[in-house]
Amino acid sequence: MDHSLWLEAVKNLEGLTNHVLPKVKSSGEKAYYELYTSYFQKVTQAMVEGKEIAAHSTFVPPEIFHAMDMVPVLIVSSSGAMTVCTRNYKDAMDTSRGYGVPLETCSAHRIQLGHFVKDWFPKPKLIVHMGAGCDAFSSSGGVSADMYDCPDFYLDVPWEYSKRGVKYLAEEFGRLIEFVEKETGRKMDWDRLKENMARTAEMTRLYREIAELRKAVPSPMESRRAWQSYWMYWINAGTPEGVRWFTIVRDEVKARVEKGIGAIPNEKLRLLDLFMPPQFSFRLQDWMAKDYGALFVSESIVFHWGEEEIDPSNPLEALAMRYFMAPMTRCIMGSSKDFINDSIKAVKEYKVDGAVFWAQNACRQAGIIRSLKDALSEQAGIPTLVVDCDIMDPTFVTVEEMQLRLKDFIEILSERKARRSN
Amino acid sequence: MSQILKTLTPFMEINKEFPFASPIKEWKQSGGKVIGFFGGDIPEEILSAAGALPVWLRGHCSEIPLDDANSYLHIYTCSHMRSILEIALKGDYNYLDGVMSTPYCDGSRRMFDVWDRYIPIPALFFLHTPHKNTPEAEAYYYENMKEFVTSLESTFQKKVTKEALWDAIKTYNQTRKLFIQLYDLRKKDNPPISGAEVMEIYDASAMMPRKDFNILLEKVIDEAKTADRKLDSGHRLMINGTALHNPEYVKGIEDLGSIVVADSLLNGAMGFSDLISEDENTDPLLAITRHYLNKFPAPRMVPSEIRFDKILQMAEDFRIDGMITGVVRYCAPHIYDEIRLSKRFEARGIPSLRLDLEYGMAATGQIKTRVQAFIEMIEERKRKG
Amino acid sequence: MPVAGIDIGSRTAKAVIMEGDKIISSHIGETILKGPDVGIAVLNESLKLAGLKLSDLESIMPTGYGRFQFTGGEKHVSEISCHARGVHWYFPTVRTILDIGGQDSKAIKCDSNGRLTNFVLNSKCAGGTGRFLEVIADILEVPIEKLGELALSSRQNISFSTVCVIFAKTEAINMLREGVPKSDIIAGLHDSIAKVAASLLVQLTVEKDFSLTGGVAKNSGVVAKIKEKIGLEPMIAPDPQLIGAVGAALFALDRAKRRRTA
Amino acid sequence: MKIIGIDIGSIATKLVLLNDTGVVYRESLSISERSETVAAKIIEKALQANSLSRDSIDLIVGTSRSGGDAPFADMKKGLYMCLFKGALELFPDVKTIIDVGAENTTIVTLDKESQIKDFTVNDKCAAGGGVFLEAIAKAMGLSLDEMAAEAMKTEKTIDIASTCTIFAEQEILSYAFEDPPPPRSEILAGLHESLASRVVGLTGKVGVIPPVLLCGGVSLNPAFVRSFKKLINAEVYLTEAPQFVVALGAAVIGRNYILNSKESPHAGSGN
Repeated sequence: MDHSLWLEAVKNLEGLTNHVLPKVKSSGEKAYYELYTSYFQKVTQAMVEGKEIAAHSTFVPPEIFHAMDMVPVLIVSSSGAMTVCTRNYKDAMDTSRGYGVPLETCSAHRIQLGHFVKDWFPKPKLIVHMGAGCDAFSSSGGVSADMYDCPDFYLDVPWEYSKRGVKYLAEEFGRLIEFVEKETGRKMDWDRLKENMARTAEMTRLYREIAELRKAVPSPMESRRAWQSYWMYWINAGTPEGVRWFTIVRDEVKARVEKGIGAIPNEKLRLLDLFMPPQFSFRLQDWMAKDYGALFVSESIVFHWGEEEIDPSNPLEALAMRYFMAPMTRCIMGSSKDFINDSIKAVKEYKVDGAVFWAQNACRQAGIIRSLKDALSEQAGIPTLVVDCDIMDPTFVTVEEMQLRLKDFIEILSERKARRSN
Repeated sequence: MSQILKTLTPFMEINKEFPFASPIKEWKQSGGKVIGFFGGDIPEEILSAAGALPVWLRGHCSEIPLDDANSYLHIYTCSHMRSILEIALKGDYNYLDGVMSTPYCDGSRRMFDVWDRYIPIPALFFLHTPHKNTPEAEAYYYENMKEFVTSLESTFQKKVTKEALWDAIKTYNQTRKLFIQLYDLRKKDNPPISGAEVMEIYDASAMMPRKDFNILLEKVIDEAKTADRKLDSGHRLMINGTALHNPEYVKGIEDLGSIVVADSLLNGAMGFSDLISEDENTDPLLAITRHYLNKFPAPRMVPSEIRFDKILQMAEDFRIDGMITGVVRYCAPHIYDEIRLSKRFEARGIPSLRLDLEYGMAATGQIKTRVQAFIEMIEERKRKG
Repeated sequence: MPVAGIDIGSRTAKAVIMEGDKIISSHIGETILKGPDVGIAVLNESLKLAGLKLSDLESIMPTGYGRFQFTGGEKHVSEISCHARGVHWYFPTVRTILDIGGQDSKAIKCDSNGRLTNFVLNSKCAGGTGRFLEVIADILEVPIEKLGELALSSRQNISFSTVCVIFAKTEAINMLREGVPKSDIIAGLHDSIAKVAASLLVQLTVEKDFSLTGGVAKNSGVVAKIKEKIGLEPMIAPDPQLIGAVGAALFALDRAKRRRTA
Repeated sequence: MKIIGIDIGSIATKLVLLNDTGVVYRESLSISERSETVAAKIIEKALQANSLSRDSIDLIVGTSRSGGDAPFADMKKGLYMCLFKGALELFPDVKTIIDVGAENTTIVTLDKESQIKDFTVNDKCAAGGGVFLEAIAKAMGLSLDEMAAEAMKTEKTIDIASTCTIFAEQEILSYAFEDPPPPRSEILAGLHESLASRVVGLTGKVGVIPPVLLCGGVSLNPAFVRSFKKLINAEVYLTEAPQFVVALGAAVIGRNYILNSKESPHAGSGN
């Protein structure tokens, strides 16, 4: 195993954190750097100490591994983060191409497989993946398990929310726990799982509270904070760190709302983010806010929860319910109706001027663009910009190319808004 | 190659009439309902028991411009789905009384949404399917099946009886048994039927009542058995990958000195290799549920080993010299499946080739070059023993 | 008696006439939309050069894109096998071949007899072919044969996203607009072609004696980059574009020999 | 009043000079250099041709499609705005504007009040502009004009299915090796039709509202226009200098700005 890349990435991340921390004033930003770095430090520590690591795809609940005293690590996002920290995009993607992964699949998964081909990824005790998100998510975990020749568990998820679906998914979580018990000889500590789920319920409550607070004009939250919250939720679900993060962000946002101040000084346009923006940089969003006062005030796929509550006393069902209520799974899984209705509702509740859909290279979720765009135009009266981009490859469409599209859109929205206010 | 089998003519005639072939026309004229489906693993037995004619939707057997479809389904959706949508947008699927799908793959799921929103269709049905064959999955799937039957019954105002279900099961099992017979003939040293011809049979099967189809298929088998037709086998290949329907694609491969003797296609061996239990003391719907859960799995099903073992077993039974996987661009399930499967073939000393395709393609120049070199490579390996 | 190998590619057609173990003459001609007759046209040219008539040939082996339409020849062989065979004739120790053609890039493995044992081709979408160079040479208004030289004078590393010729073209235009020197753009382009090639090679095992073929092998810039990426010095035949036709001629010799002994 | 509008396209840079009576001068330059250099050259050329000095120009309005900066301009505007204003200047009742440029096709639809209703541009992975024809012309050793002329010789077209330029090129090459190969004119007619069909397909994303203005450099190509008219199913306006519509729009925005600021010195929206 060659862990040098992982170690280098974590070192770079620590360096960045040390460099940034003294400069940032916002407590949210501070907490983000600390928690994000400590997540990877924990994995590094586990590697060094030989603690058992559970590699899992996004949406597989880390609460289970925490309750069984294992160190969870996300597969796709961690590979991606390590690549961002070392800027080895090309190397990771070329490696996976050399392995036979064609270009017609999403770069996040190509990078993930590149890390596994090169043995960069920490060797886990087991891999847990699930069919949430897309077919690449469903399949790439199996390829990774093949490469590392390690036991894997596929967690089956129903396509859409239903009572029957909740029951089935809860049973699947039960099977997952049996699998982990069998592979590791550990026993599930059910009390600990319940405690974890109580924290998850608390995190969810805070998450929803923040979503409510964000309806204020001017908007109290930076768009990068929204994405940070989303990642923090899935990295730290069920942990005290997770509760800490959401408390800090809630307090920050609430204070701003009470004082009537916005996250940016001169808010001019309120935008709705419809899909995952490129994950290698938030330069774009910062630039839009700074130069044009254009701010994403809500994100359909990460800030709209379903209505059902999570009951920690029945942890398996709680995990299933959380899965169905969580914003990303709610949008991407199931028919496009939730995605569309959430977005229409958001336009009204968050007083949105325009929407942006990030059409990720090779992402078949782009199949929803037409329906979403038409619905937002007909039922919410706002235009949608479709930006061609790539989730992880900064060279596919450059930041400058995206800026050009966004600039044109901002110009149209500004004219529209000026005309309406006249 | 020797004269084409005479009994194939009716199938080829039907295929020429795609997408509104005369058996469908006649069915409609006699007042029958027609339900189109896409995606995969559709329990046609239920649709048939509800009195409807199930039609497996596909695109044309040629690469056509997909400009209308592109404006509804982004180009990152595979051209298989966009080809079907193009036909629907042109109105050539207007004869359908309903459309059905499952959460089969990203493409089919988003296509169902587009169909729901933009294509005028009297009824839409969606059956939720699990990815596993655990007892819990079976229970979940069974309840979904029941729900699906109820929605069918209320839409068409017709009860789906046990008798009708058993009848449909027997009819569809008959097809499976016939295909098994046909494939047994392909195990011979000089198979009497080519892969391209088998593709014609599959294509036609999607557009006609199953009972009629069985009669015609039986005739093909009789002729294939008795006609003393021995195709010069060359090298024995298996085809795999995204559902493909163009016989010209298979013919292009075979014309280069090979014969396709087996497949692991969704619109091929995946559909007939396993029979539904005909034990009439049980619940027919449960029998159907179990069948679709446990049959030859598509790449979406886990654990993948079940599928890989089945394919490797076929490779052995049919004495395969090489495997060709056609992957339509952006078809994620097969992209990842091929990566794992080809490594397993390699381990057994069977070479494999991946072809990047667009739906509808015949074997074009570049494909031919790859296939010919692949066959030459097989030849070398054989020569050396 | 002399034999001929004809490699009818999508962009150019090449003919080679061989007798015994020697090349007597060869000719390269343009193919674009000229149709199946182009094979016979280049053959006639090379016959003229050799002072021979069609009837003097004992065997003609067609290969390449247009092989299916060529009549009057042997049962055709794929250009991939012909490449392996042709390279083996020049360099018998070579076991790994990288061919960068107009439309395809291929990595090929052969045995000690020059017989094909394995191969990988680029996916259609991947670019990294000769066409890639042509399109960019055109934008930069640099003659294609000057590309290599210019690239070697580059001072900074530029990275191209190699996915597609068309995208690379846009990228190149934008770079020009930003004032990036042409030499750097070309070097970046060569680098990306070498990367695609290297990613093909890693799918096979590279052995020390390896050869580079195809028109691109004449480009010193690409050769340098490939050397850098693979860490091996490629063996390059005197006219790398002719390799396929040479291989075809060797197959023609085999067929003729087999007939004589039969 | 003298206004210059400049459109820095992906390949060519276009300039329009506007005075009180209307367009007095147009210029186009195709050189691959820094945007500033190209702009400086084209402005210089325009000034010389009209015997004007830089000071006599009231305003230079620029738009750039490649995202480059436009330090030469007094005012910068986006592509959609310029296209929209330029088209309205030519045809006040236009409701759909389709600009087929070298790299991209841009479509803008207007509402009843003649304001921008919706807009779209082709997907990255589908060549939607003149470059598609150019690349193939190059590969075939023909000029664009020759290729169009040959396509016009026939009414029959052969389907070219590929949206990707490179795939289309291979598709065309493969026809040459068909036995017998189809007439070259039909292949070429099919090629033009394929671009037209893609452009018309793109209108499906915004919905065509007649009348339609077809502009951009590619609309000078008769074979393309023929196919476009056949497929669009709406009344089509053509204009004599279609590649200058965006530059014209830039100039019009400048003119309106000056007129507005004369009336009310505080108007600054550029409209």
